Amino acid sequence: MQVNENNEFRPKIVAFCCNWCSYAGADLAGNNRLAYPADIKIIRVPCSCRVNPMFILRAFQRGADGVILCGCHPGDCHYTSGNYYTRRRMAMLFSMLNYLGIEKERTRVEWVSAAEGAKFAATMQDFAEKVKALGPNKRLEDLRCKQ
Amino acid sequence: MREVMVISMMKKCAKSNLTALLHALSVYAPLYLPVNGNGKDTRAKYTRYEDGMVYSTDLNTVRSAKDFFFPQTENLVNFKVEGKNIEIIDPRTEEEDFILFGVRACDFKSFDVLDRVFLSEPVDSYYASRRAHGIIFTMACTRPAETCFCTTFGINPAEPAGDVSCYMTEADLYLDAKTERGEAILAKLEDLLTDTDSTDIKTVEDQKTCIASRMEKLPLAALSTEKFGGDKLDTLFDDPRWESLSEACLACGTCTYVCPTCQCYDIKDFNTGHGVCRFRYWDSCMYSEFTKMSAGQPRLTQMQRFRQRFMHKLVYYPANNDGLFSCVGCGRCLASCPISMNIVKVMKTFSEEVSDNGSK
Amino acid sequence: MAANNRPETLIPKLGVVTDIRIDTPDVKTFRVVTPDGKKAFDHKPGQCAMLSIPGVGEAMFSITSSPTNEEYMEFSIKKCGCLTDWLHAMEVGQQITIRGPYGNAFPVDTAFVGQNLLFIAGGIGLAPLRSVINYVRHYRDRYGRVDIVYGSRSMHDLVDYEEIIHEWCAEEGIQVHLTIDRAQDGWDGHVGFVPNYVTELDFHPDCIGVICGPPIMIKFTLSALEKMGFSKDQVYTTMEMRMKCGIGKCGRCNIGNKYVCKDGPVFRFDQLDELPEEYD
Amino acid sequence: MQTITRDILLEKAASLLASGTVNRVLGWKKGEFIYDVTPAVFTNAEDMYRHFTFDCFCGANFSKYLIKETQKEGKVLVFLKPCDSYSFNQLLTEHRFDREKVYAVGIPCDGMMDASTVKALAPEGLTGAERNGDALILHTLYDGDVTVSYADHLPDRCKHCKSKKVVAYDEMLGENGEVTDAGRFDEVAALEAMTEDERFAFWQNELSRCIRCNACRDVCPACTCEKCVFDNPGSGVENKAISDRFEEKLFHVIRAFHVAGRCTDCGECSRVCPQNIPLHLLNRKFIYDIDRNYGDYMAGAEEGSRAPLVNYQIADPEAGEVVSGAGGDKV
Repeated sequence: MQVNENNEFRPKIVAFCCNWCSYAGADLAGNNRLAYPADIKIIRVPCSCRVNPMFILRAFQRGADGVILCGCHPGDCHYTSGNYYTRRRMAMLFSMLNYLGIEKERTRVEWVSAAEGAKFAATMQDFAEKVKALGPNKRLEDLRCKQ
Repeated sequence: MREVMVISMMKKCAKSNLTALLHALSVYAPLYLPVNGNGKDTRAKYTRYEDGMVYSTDLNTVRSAKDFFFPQTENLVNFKVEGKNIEIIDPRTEEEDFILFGVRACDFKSFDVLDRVFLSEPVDSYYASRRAHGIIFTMACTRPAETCFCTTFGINPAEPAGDVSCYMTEADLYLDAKTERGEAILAKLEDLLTDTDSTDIKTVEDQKTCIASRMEKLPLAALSTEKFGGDKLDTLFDDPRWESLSEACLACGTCTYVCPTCQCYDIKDFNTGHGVCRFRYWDSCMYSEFTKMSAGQPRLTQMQRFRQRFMHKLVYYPANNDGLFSCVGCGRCLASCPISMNIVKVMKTFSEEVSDNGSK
Repeated sequence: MAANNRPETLIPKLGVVTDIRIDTPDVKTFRVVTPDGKKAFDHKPGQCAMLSIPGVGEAMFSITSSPTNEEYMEFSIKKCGCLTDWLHAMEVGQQITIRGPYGNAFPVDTAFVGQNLLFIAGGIGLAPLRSVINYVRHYRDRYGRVDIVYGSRSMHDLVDYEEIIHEWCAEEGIQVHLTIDRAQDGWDGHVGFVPNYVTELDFHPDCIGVICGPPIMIKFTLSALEKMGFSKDQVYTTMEMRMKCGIGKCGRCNIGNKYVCKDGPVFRFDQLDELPEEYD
Repeated sequence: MQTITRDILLEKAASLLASGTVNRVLGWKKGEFIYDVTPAVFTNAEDMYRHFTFDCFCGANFSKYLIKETQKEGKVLVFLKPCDSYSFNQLLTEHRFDREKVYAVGIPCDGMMDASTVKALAPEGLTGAERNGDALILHTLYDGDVTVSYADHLPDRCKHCKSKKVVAYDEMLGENGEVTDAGRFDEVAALEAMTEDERFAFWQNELSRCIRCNACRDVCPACTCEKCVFDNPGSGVENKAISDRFEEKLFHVIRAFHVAGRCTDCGECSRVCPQNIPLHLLNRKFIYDIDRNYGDYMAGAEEGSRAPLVNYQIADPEAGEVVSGAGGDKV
């Protein structure tokens, strides 16, 4: 979590983006000068399927307030079926996190194609706002990592 | 560690006043005492006292009292790293007095076992500092369990020692100061305590007698240390029975972590993103990585690791510490091992003459 | 600050690497002093120190320089794990942390005095012996004849080759016997494994033996010496075990009732016989 | 229904040993007290007559031991309770041991007591116990004999038994049962009905007791990796210690996720936990979610089935749309 000059909470958000669609979508958003919150840190992965649950939990542990995973639309996976597995895995993981009392709005899976620069920006904007409304993540952080 | 006073000036507190007494103690210094859990596990655990809490009369806590002197994780030193430069920061703050209430005789004896490790030269100052600030109220065990075998190691649950030894009866709590520090703290509780007379002394003596007779009747009362000790290396180390004893061992660390006398630890660095903290934490000789190093792994089988744990408690430790065993008979490992293999079974097995075609 | 004034042995001191010498393709020797240019602490030959890089780890290394060197300490370190990889990647000027000295030492002021000495080392096993050898050279008149047998895989794997050739070999009363495992261009010395070479050299058991090297080499060298009439109580070695605290408490290097970090690492072979046979 | 007794099992084992069908028997060895039975390998009938035991405290699941046992010479006899047989199948599905080296004898089960459950009934001094139908008579040191209902005091995994049917065996002793599913998701549903804050408080209270002894992992028949990520110094999570607020949760979430779809709900994790953490509630949550969203699936019910998390359907619900039963959430 970070705080700006006005003492306003600015969420730290990690976005895992698949190389073939969503990362290109983010690129397009940039090229089109579409604004999305600067607190979103993009991590490029070869496929959304590359993201294992440990990545998500480690991000939270190290101070992320929200984690979003973006991949190709179902059916469009560069590796044919990676995102179908992602869909099941993340659905299960996020449901488990919610079961442990972690707010649902802190986690999200979104399909963003390389052509959807606008969707990328809008999704990030929306996600950041939802996370901001929740306030800082206190339930999954590692206290040692606090500044 | 501290001088034991010879003269005893026992005090008494009506049990109806126990809450007030605990409150007064908690005002004097942070007070930790066994309290029953409120979740899925209702067994007692040491908890920092807050008003409204009820002292648990459970025989023993799930985790031992060693946590207070040798916690499971502890920050040793912090570093700030910048370029080629390192800054070393001691993270400790001034330790304050604290009170441990309701420690059983076995756990109290475990402090002695740990002291001989941590307070021998070079002294572990983290441990030493907490040890010096811990004020210990022990509690005699009126209802020892079937898993208790402290008497095997010469511990008397009716004389639990500490700064103040406590005896609880139906109506009263008797407090017997055993050290100057115990005297001092009882003096501060004057309003809540009354003096004892010969009837009281008899009540306590009767309780002690009762405890002694109960101990004699316990199923493990006859357990003997005869076959063990610092000079028994040759007879025990190569015994083939280690194989069958350890065959079902899962290599988890439960026995080690619930044990009041296990003291092995590991040191590791954690990068917090803005510095490095070097912390130590309990480790277990039951784990396969315990002795693993880049040059190889000296203990390759679970049998070797299993043997190490019991040899250490029953042979190696006594060899270095005037015959004192590194077990206090608290029975925690008997209650918690997933496969119910424990020091009692090990001791009994080796106390039998070799039978069963030499291997079982 | 510390809650009491007692120095805490688990909290290290700062050290600075002031020189890095490449000995072999996988061994480098690091010179370490405190930030104000002094020696971090005094030690005896055979003792060890804990070196660490915060965030990477901490490990025990034998101090390879002689105690008679009052300016700095040296550590010859073979690259074989996470921390040593990091150490090998260091540049001069890097700060590290250091604590020690740990362990016992070779009995250079007692049992060794007036005796002939035979040092036998294999590979990086020379590291702990170098400290003793240079100590003995410094106080040359206290000891009798000195023989050094040192072998490695190849001539490029001989640690401290320059010092051996230019200083040790040149010194009177010191016989240096070098060997490498397999013949190699440019090497006109002995070829063969250390234990066999020791057998060939046929030492008279009128001296104290000190062996350090890989476990298998130690095993065969010891039996070679025994065949020549050496008894186990006149042969020493230094042991390697995983260590974390260095002060005999964390339990890792416990073998029998000994802690290698505190009661060792130097043992006589007759003392090792009294320990359980867990390690070769 | 024929009651399986120690004698029946002994006789079976003795005859299989005598005929040379097997050369070892994986069985329960009696301990000091009634509840502390230890898994053991017997090589002759004589040893078995002396040390083998079978009663209502023989809850340990033997399937995982087969990985180690089948690496030895000869065939091993194993007794499989319904629970164990699911793990047995699941391990076969994952090619963890050689089926040819095992002779499996199925035995019916109507719930097994375990040490911590029975000790909770008589915390101070339990010297013995006997079962007579539904009556469990506990002999205690200070309170005489205490009689309780066996069925009412079973551990959670047995109270809400998933199945009484042995699904893998070479030979069945007694009568095989049926799949029961006695409300095993009730407790999960109750948690789901809480608010996020309540759920967090519940798990915080439970998981903060964890001492990272790894018993749950080491006993788990689905945890059979050669090298666990939590033992790998290079993983960044090798940490045998609890540390502050999240490390133990990370361990349990990752472990539950790793066995999701492969967990046979044998409940060994909760049985062995020295801190009595209800770990099976994590595994059952995954099973419940999988059932609701991807169709009923019981790991180990049949050998060779494909686990749901290594499978997919094009029509699977999106992550934000799954049925997770979170009824008590903020609206």
